[in-house]
Formats: sequence, structure tokens, C-alpha cells
Amino acid sequence: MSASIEIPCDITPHPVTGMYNGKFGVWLFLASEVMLFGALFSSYILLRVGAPEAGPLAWPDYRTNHLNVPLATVNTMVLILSSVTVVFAWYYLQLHKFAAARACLLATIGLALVFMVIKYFEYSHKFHDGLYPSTHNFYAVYFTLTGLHGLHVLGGIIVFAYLVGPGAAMWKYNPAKFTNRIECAGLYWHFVDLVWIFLFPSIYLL
Amino acid sequence: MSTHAAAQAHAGHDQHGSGHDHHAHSSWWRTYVFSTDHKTIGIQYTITALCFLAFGFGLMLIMRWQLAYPSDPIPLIGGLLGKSLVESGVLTGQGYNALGAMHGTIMVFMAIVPLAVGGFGNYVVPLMVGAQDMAFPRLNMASYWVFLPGGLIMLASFFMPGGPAASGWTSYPPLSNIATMGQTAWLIGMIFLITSSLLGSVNFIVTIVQLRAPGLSMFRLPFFVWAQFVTAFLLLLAFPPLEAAGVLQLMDRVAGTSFFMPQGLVVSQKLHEAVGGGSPLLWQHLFWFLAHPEVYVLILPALGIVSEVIAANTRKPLWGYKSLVYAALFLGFMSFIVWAHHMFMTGMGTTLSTFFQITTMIISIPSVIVLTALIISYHGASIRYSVPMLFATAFLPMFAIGGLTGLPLGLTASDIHLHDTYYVIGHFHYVVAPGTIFAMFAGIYHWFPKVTGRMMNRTLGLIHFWFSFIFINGVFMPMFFMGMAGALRRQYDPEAQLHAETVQGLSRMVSYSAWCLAAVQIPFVINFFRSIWSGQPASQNPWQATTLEWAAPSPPPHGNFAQVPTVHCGPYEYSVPGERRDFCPQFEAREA
Amino acid sequence: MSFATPEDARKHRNIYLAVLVALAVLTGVTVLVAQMHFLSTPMAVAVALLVACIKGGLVASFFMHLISEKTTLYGILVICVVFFFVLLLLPLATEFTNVST
Amino acid sequence: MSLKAFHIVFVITAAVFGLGLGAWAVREYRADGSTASLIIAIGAFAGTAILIPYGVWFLRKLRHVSYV
Amino acid sequence: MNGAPYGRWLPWNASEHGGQIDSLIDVIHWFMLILFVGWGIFFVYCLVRFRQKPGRNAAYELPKGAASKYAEVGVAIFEGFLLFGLSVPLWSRYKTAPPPPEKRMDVTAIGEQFAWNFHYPGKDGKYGRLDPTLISSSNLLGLDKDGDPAAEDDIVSPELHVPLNQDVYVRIRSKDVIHSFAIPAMRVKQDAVPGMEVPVWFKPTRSSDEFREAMAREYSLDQPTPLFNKKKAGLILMEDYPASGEPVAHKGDALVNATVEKLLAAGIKTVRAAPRATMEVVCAQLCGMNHYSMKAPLFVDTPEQFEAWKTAQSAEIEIDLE
Repeated sequence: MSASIEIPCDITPHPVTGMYNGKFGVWLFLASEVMLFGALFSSYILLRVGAPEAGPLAWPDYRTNHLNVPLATVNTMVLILSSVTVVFAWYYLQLHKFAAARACLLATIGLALVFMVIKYFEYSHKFHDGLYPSTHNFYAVYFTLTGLHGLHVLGGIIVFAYLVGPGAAMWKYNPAKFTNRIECAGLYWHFVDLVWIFLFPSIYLL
Repeated sequence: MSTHAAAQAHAGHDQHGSGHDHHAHSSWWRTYVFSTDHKTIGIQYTITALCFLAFGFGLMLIMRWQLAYPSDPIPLIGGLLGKSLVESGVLTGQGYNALGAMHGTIMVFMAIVPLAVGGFGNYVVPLMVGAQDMAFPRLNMASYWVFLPGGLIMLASFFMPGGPAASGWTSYPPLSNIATMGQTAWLIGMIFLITSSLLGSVNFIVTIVQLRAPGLSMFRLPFFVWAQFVTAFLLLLAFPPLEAAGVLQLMDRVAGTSFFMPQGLVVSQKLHEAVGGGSPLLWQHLFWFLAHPEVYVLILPALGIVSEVIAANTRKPLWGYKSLVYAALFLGFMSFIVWAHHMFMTGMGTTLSTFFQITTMIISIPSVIVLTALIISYHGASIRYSVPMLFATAFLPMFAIGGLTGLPLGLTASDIHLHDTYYVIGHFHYVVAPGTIFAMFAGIYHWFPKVTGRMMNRTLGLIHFWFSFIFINGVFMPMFFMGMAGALRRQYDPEAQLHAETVQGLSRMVSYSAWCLAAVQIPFVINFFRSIWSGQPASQNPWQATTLEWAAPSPPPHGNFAQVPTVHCGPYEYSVPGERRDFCPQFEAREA
Repeated sequence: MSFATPEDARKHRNIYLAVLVALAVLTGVTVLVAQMHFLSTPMAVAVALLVACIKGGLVASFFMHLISEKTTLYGILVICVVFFFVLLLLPLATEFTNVST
Repeated sequence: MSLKAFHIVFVITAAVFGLGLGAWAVREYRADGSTASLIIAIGAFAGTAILIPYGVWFLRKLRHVSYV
Repeated sequence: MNGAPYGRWLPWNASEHGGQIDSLIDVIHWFMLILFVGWGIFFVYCLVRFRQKPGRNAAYELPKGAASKYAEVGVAIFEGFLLFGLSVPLWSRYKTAPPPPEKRMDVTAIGEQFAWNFHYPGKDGKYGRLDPTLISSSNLLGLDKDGDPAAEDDIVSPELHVPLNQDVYVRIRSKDVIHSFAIPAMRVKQDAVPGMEVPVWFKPTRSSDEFREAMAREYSLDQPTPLFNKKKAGLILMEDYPASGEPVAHKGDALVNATVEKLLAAGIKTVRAAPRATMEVVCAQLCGMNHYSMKAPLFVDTPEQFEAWKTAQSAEIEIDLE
């Protein structure tokens, strides 16, 4: 009986795929996420195209939909900035500058929290105005898509909080693997930001 | 990978804290319950799925009573069932629909997929690729522990007010939107099950691509691994749309949105309060976008198992190994663009229906190729009729019937008459019941010695096989004739309609066969448990097979192999001329 | 893949810059088409989609191709993108070719 | 694809998006002259103006990091 | 085409296009049978011929694959023929060429949990406005009789009556959930999706009378078993009884308890009777707890019968109005 299990390509890239397991896994996960959001976008398009031209069920456009574009623009910038901080956390880890990396990760978490707070204000403003998911299918789409995206952001916050908190201990005994973990988390985070970049124009601006 | 990281990589093989506990020091919980060992997880999946399989089968046996003797009280257990299902011992219409919906859901999502992928896939794939474990052992554990709550939520819905979901396993809105609370439980359960499948599929793909033993190129992989590989892709890319659909339906039910609710619905002469603007067909698209690939999720692992069993028992290489692989890949790809053949009757126009008919006919070609390749593999063989071989052999004609009867359903014109009749039930059950489930039995008998180190009893196995074979045909063959006569599926009272009344005799025959089929599973259960403790001890390679799992001891220890095997040849080198034995395992080097 | 020589690196950087410029120009085209109103709405949408496809193609072929010679992942992502569009377009097409009165 | 590669794709997408948003806001400003639109337009173009040189700088800075 | 209309294989076909569907089904099944038997013979031969025997090894060399290639190509070609030769043209004819408005009988079928209702436009050929807010238990469709003059002569019926040998154009709708409008005898099936109106059309070529003649059976009236359980509900007499002299019961009378008593009193113990409704519009899509009971009788009337029925329905409407 072997005393411990060695999984190949746990840290070093596989010669054929050029990826270590974690990165490959994250990309596969992102592929499934593409299909998830694809289905939601598909629903959005179908409902929008199928909506009547006039009447209470007509689809509101950006002039009439009561969404707050300036706030969402700020949020977009916040997310883009948080992607930059993530990539630099990874970069600093490769240079063995752990303190700088941690600062970047903390900044990422901070920016993500800012995003969530702004989101909270947006939502509560909608509720205050009597706009609920049940008001109209547009708000149903708006709340569902941005809500699901918000859950992804929340997931990212938890992952980063773990990596900067208890998970950071790994840096001491297995820095290569820790760096990989940051890269995987960063890939996920970039994807979440990318979804927002597509969500923003298609919900707020069209 | 940075230069720094690369430099670190080799130094960084310290596994401390990465979750791969040393087997010897693990607690009972870590070894048997929250285990990260793919074999333990595979066994957990298998046992759980077999329980769900029996449960789903039991639901059908109750429904079969109503179909044989409409409105007669159910004997023995009629009084034990809850108010949501029976009234004074008689199954209600709502109860019948609930049992039907849960039978479908349990069998597809909680029995066969976990058995085929979670059970066999988890146990066998890492062994077959010569890995010590899956790529992400803890993710693997998480996948099981997400699956189980999903299943339990489904079961819990039986105790909810109004009973479990009763809108069919397809859960078409608006019916499912206005249904009782059980439907919400169904949706939440499904989201768990889908998440579990996603976690599992990522693990499978990475394991198969990255963790293969030295010398094991992709085209030296056993067909079973290829089948699991394609299956994992189907799970990965097809399941998320259903997850999205589930979220949307949950929003409809909980937050009052109208994704699937059009305007002006009048339910029981009252205007429904939903604002409207939704599309009921949207759900069908999202559902079938998953559910058609799901068919191949059910069938591909079965084909994989059958191929392994046939190769080992015909003592010759599989005919057309590469065409099998390409056929499986092609099946996987095509399965994403045929889904709307489930929706021909929704009012689809000629253009799109022609498109979907064409893709449906095209997808039948690789199935024909697979079947032909497996049948030709028998030619020139030296067939050893072991119990798994009998099941695998029976699988082929059963799968052929299931596949062939798909033809009239895939063509719009003949589908007009056959859509939603018992013909459909017969068709897909031939694919999954005498098809996939027979393959699962073949797999259980085949790998039982590897898992437990003991053989299963042959006599009991023969009894199990022959009677199952007879009765399962007694269950499903009459359904084609009932469907031809126009008897519709999902009918609580089988005699309510003129055209169905005339085939009630057949319906009763189906019920008798089903109960007999249940009875002849008893030898299997006895055999299964008796063999675990007192079966004849098995050697490391009792079937004299060639693939890598037989290089490990029976049962394999934590870490699987004493040392990671090196692969020297393709997967099915049987009866090689000039060799001492009639098999050349992948893990043994040949002279010259 | 890492660059062998500084020249190599510079060459690649120039390509990236060229692609960036091309992307910016194409975006300008989209905006121009949208602003000028000399095309009917479906045509404008078609042009916008076409430009978007070209842009996507640029990103995929230059960046992704240059990024790595390893094709496994890109194969998977391409399949994913294909199914994404299937999912996006086929239900829509089906809905709008339905037989109705 | 490494995080570096994905970051580049991301920056390009973000820049393209910034241009689109800027163009949209300019059109809005032309239509109704609202200050908010003007601010968004300026902000979006400024963001893009930062993102593109940032992308180039990023490429240069991480030259030694592999794309795989 | 003899024996009972409903039996073990396809039911009698009562529509013009149904024959083509039936022959397509037959062709496919012959094809399936030939293929399966062909495979089966080869398979059984292999199973017997190549069973394990001492002293004989399996052949490592694989058999040549030409035959299988031919088989696969043959299957593909035949599937192509089924598709482009039979199914697509049939579907296209069936779905894209509705009968011209002046030649057809127009009716709307509206599904609800758990019944079908049929809305005929009446003499003026115009449908009255349907308003969901007006729906009540006495106005199942919400027909706006007061507000819309076109609604005055509209007929709303739980039975579907169609004239023999005339094109019937059915607009299919649903009030609540998804139903499926299915008439097995007509080879018609179309989902009723709420929010959509989808038409189907067919031309009945066999009358209810013809079906009834074939379904008529001898019924014994003095049996202790209840004659009028749900299975045999809706029987009508096929002849006058007694045949000679003054009949106590007439052809077409419903076989209800009162009639049976009269017949038994007259000393008649067996009668020939058949179901009144010989064809059914059923729901083929799960629509809730009583899905199985969602059906409506379909009558294919001769032109005279059809006119008589319409007149009777209009008379009822007038009584209502008074």
C-alpha cells in the first residue's frame, strides 16, 4: 500500500494540455457557466423578442426601464479594477512578494464589497419604487440575471476571503500550489467580471 | 507558469494538508463516510443509486396496480400510503401523477445517472487510466454529498402538503407553475443534483485527460473510459441550461415572475394573477436541451460497460474500436442539436421540423455503427457465457429494439399518431431498462470481484438473468401495441378512453410482468449480499481481462496500484497469435 | 510559450497592438453604423453582429492562437461557444417559424 | 489559457465595451443633453483611454510570464 | 378494414390524410422488422457457432467490414428516403396548406382543466370576442354576448360535430395549462399552448354511423352486472324494439335505466347497442389530476345531421336569450 497518493499534474502543467489540473478544471467549470448564462441570455432574448409592441407587456427600453445607468457604470469600473488587482496579486506571488499580493487580494475583496453595496442600493431603490420581479418580465430578467451574477460575486468574495485568510497558510509550505490557486480564483473572477460586461449593455442600455 | 513557479513545482510535492489523508491513520468517518477515495465514493454512489432504483421501481409497481385494476384498493400497502396519494386505499389521480413524475425523476436523475457515472465511472475510470485517484478527490466527495441531499429533498417531498411533484418528470409549465409545494422541492432537489453532476463531470474530464498512466495514449483507452469522457462533456454542457430553467421556474413559483406564464391564464374559471408575457415553450426548449443529451448520458456508459464485458468474454479485440470512439464523440456532439424532436407537436413549422428530423436521423447512424461493431465482435470469437456476458449479450437486441422504435417517433408525420402514447414509453424504456439497466447488471457482475475480492454466485446469476430477460420483455413489448392502438401515456384510468379500453388486456399483462420482474430481483439481492461475505474468493484478474483495473489487487487498496503501471499496448489485445495466453494485458510488456 | 528573444517579444507586441487598433476601429464602425441611420434596423443589427464576429475572430485567432500551441482547451471552448449559439438561436428560430393562425 | 492571457482578453473586451458605452452616452447626450450622459461618456472614454495603455504596459511588464 | 375500429394495431383511420401516416408507419415497421431479423439471424448464428469450445481459440484477425459498411450505408439511405421521400413532404402538406376559408368548416377548440369546449362562429362566420374577465361557470369561454354582435349566433359546445367529407379547420387554444388536442381516429395531434393559437385541419372521410355499425354489439339487459358502468356509458340502441309492432324503444334511444325497464317489461332481453360517441377528442399532454378524463365526443355527421345539430344548438341559444 502506498503511503500517500500522488496526483500527477497537480502543480506542474501536463505536457500535452499545458495546464495543471486545477486550471483545466476551472476552465471546464467556466465552460459550464457559459452555458448557464447562455440559457439565461437565450431566455431574455426570447422573451424580449416575443413581447408585444404596445400595452402593459411591452418591453421597456433604456429610456423607460428605470434602471440607474450611472450607478451601473461605476459598478462596471469597480469590477474591471478588481480584475486588475487580482491579476497583480498573482503576479506578485510569482515574484515572491507575498505582502504586495495580499494587499492586492484585500483590494479585490474590498472592490467586490463595494460592488455588492452599490448593488444593494440599486435593489432597495427598485423595491422602494415598487418595482419587483413580479412587476414585469423585464424586472424579472433584471433581478434574476443580476441576482445570479451577484451570487457569483458573493462566491468570489468567499473564495478570496478564504485564500487571504486561512488558505494563505499554504504559501509557507507550498507556494507554487498557492500561486496556482490564486490563478484559478483569478480566472473565475475574470469570468464573473466578463459576464457583467455583457450584462450591463444588454440589460441597462438596450 | 512563471519561472519561479516552475522552479517551485518540483520542490512542492509536499502533500501535507492537501486532503489526501494517509489511509492507515484515518478515522472511520474519513474512511467510510467523508472519504476522498474514489473507490469508496463509487461504492457510496452505487449503493445509494441502487436504493433509489429499487424505490423508483416500487413506485411503478404501485402505479401498475391502478393500471391493471382501476379504482380497486391497493392490496397490502394501500392503507400505509399518505393522504396525498391514496383515498380509502385507492390511488388518486393526483397520486398517480405524483408517482409517475417521481418515478421518472428518480430513475433518470437519482438512479441511473449516479449508478452509471457516479458509481461505475468513479470506481472504474481512475483504475482504467492507471491513476491513484481522481484529479480532485475532495471535489469528488463534495459531488456525492451534494447528490445525497438533492435525493433526500426529492424524497422529503412525499411528506409535503399536496404530495410530491405531479407534473411529470418534464415539469412543463404552466402546470408545474401552479402546482403544489412538492414542485418547489423538486426544483430545489434538481438544482442540487445538477450541481453534483457538474462537479463530477469536471473531475472526470480532468482525470481522463491529465492523469493517464505512462504509455496510455488516448487511443489506448478502453472504450468505457471514452464513453465516460463523452458523458462528462454532456453533463458539463447540457446540464447548466436546465439549472437556469430551474432557477427561472423557481422564480416563477416563489417570486411571482412570469417567465413561463403567458397573459390571461384562466385557472378554474378564475383569472390567474401572474402578469404574463412569458413563454411556456421556453421551458420546453431549456428542458429538452438538457434532456436529450441526458438520453446519451444514460446510454453511453452502458455501451461502455457492455464493450468491456464483450471484449473480455469473446476473447478477441473489439471490432472497429476507433469507429466506436468516433461514433461516441459524434453522438455526443449531435445530441445537442436534436432536442426539439420532443416538441414536434407544439406547432413547429416545416423548416425547423425538417432540420430537427434530419439531425435526428443523422444521430441514429452512429448508434447503428456502435451496435454493428459490437455485434460483429462476436464473429470468430470464443464466447464465454459468464453471467455478465449474458446481460451484455441481451443488451444488444434490447438496445436495437429501443433504437429502431425511435425512428417512427423521430419522423414528424408518424409522430403525429405515436406522440405521447405508450409507444414512446416502450421506446425509451427499451433503451434504458432492458438496455442500460441490463448493462448496469453486467457491470455489477463483471466488476464485483474487483470491488469485493469475491465472485458472485453463477446459479443465482443465471436465474436472475433468464427470468429478468423474459419478464422485462413482457413489460415493455406490449406497450408498442398499446401505443399503436392509441393508448396515451400518463392516464390514471386506463379504460377512460375508447381506443385504450380495447388494449386493457395488454395493460394487465404488463402489470403481471412487472410484478414478476420485481420478484426475480430477489435472487440478485441475495446473491449480492451473500457474495460480499461468503462468495468464492477472486483472484486479481478473474476474467483474464486486459485493461488496467485488473492490474490492481482485488479489492484495490487506497492508492490503487502497488506502483503506477506502464501501458504497453491497446486495450483489447486478446488471442494474439503466438502468445502463451489468450490475453495480453495492457500493463504487461511483451517480449519482442 | 515564452518568447525566445527580445525581437520575438517585440514582434508579438506589435501584433497585439495592431489587433487592439483594429478592434478599436471596428468598434468605431459599429458606432458609426448605429449613429448614421442609413441602414434599416435589421441590417444595422446584422452589420453589428458581423463586426462583432470579426472582432471575436480577431481575438480568438491572434490572441488565443498566439497564447498557446496547446489546443485541448481551445477545442473545448470552441465546442462550448458553438453550443452557446445553438442555445441562443435555435429556440428563437423555432418560436418564430411556428405554425399559427 | 493562463490568467495572464485571460486578463488580456478581458482588458480588450473591457476597452471595447468602454468605447461602446462612450458612444452610447454621446448619442444620449446629443438626444437629450443630460449631464449624466456627458459624465458617463467622458468616464467611459477616459476608462478606455486608461485601459489600452494599461494593456500594453501589462503585456510589457509580464513579458517573462508564460501565456500557458 | 373490417372488425372493430379500435383493436390491437392502428385504429380505423377516418381522415383523408391519415392513410398516408398509416402507410408511413407501416413502411417504417416493415423496415425495422427486416433490419432486426437480419441482425438477429447473424447474431444468433454467432452466439451458437462461436461459443467457447475446448481447443479452439478466438480469431485475432478482425473480420472484413465491407458487409457492415453496406448495411450502414443502406440504413442511412433508407432513412434518407423515409425522411425526404415520405415524412417531410407529408408534414409540409399537412402543416403549410390549410384549406381555403370558403371551403372549410371553422371551429375553435379551447382546452381547460379538464374539458374541451368548441366555439363555432355561427351563421355569420365570425367569431365573437372572447374576454377572459367574463369567464364564469355559465360562460366557460368568456364570450362577450352583450358587447359584440358577432357573438350572438356563436355556438359553444362540449361536443365536436364536424360534417363528413368537408375540410375542418380547428384553431387550438388553451385557457390554463398545456393540453394536446388529439383525435386518434383522425391521426390528428396538436398541443394547445396557452398564449398561442395553432391551427390543424383534417377532412373526415368516415361517419360516426359507419363506426357505430362496426362497434354495435349484443347486450344482455337482464344480467346482474350493472350495464351502465363507466365503460359502457353512452350506449344507444341500433334498432327499434320490438322490431315488429309498436316499438317501446326506438333506434338511437339512449340505453338508460328507464329504457331498459321498458324493454324488459316488453320481454326483450338482448339488444344491439353501440356507443353514441364513436370517436373521441382526448388530451394527450399531462394537464393535472384529472387529465385522463379530459375528453370530448367527436361526431362526424352527414350534412343533414350536421345542419340539424346546428339548428338545435341555435334554438338553445335563442331560448337562452329570451
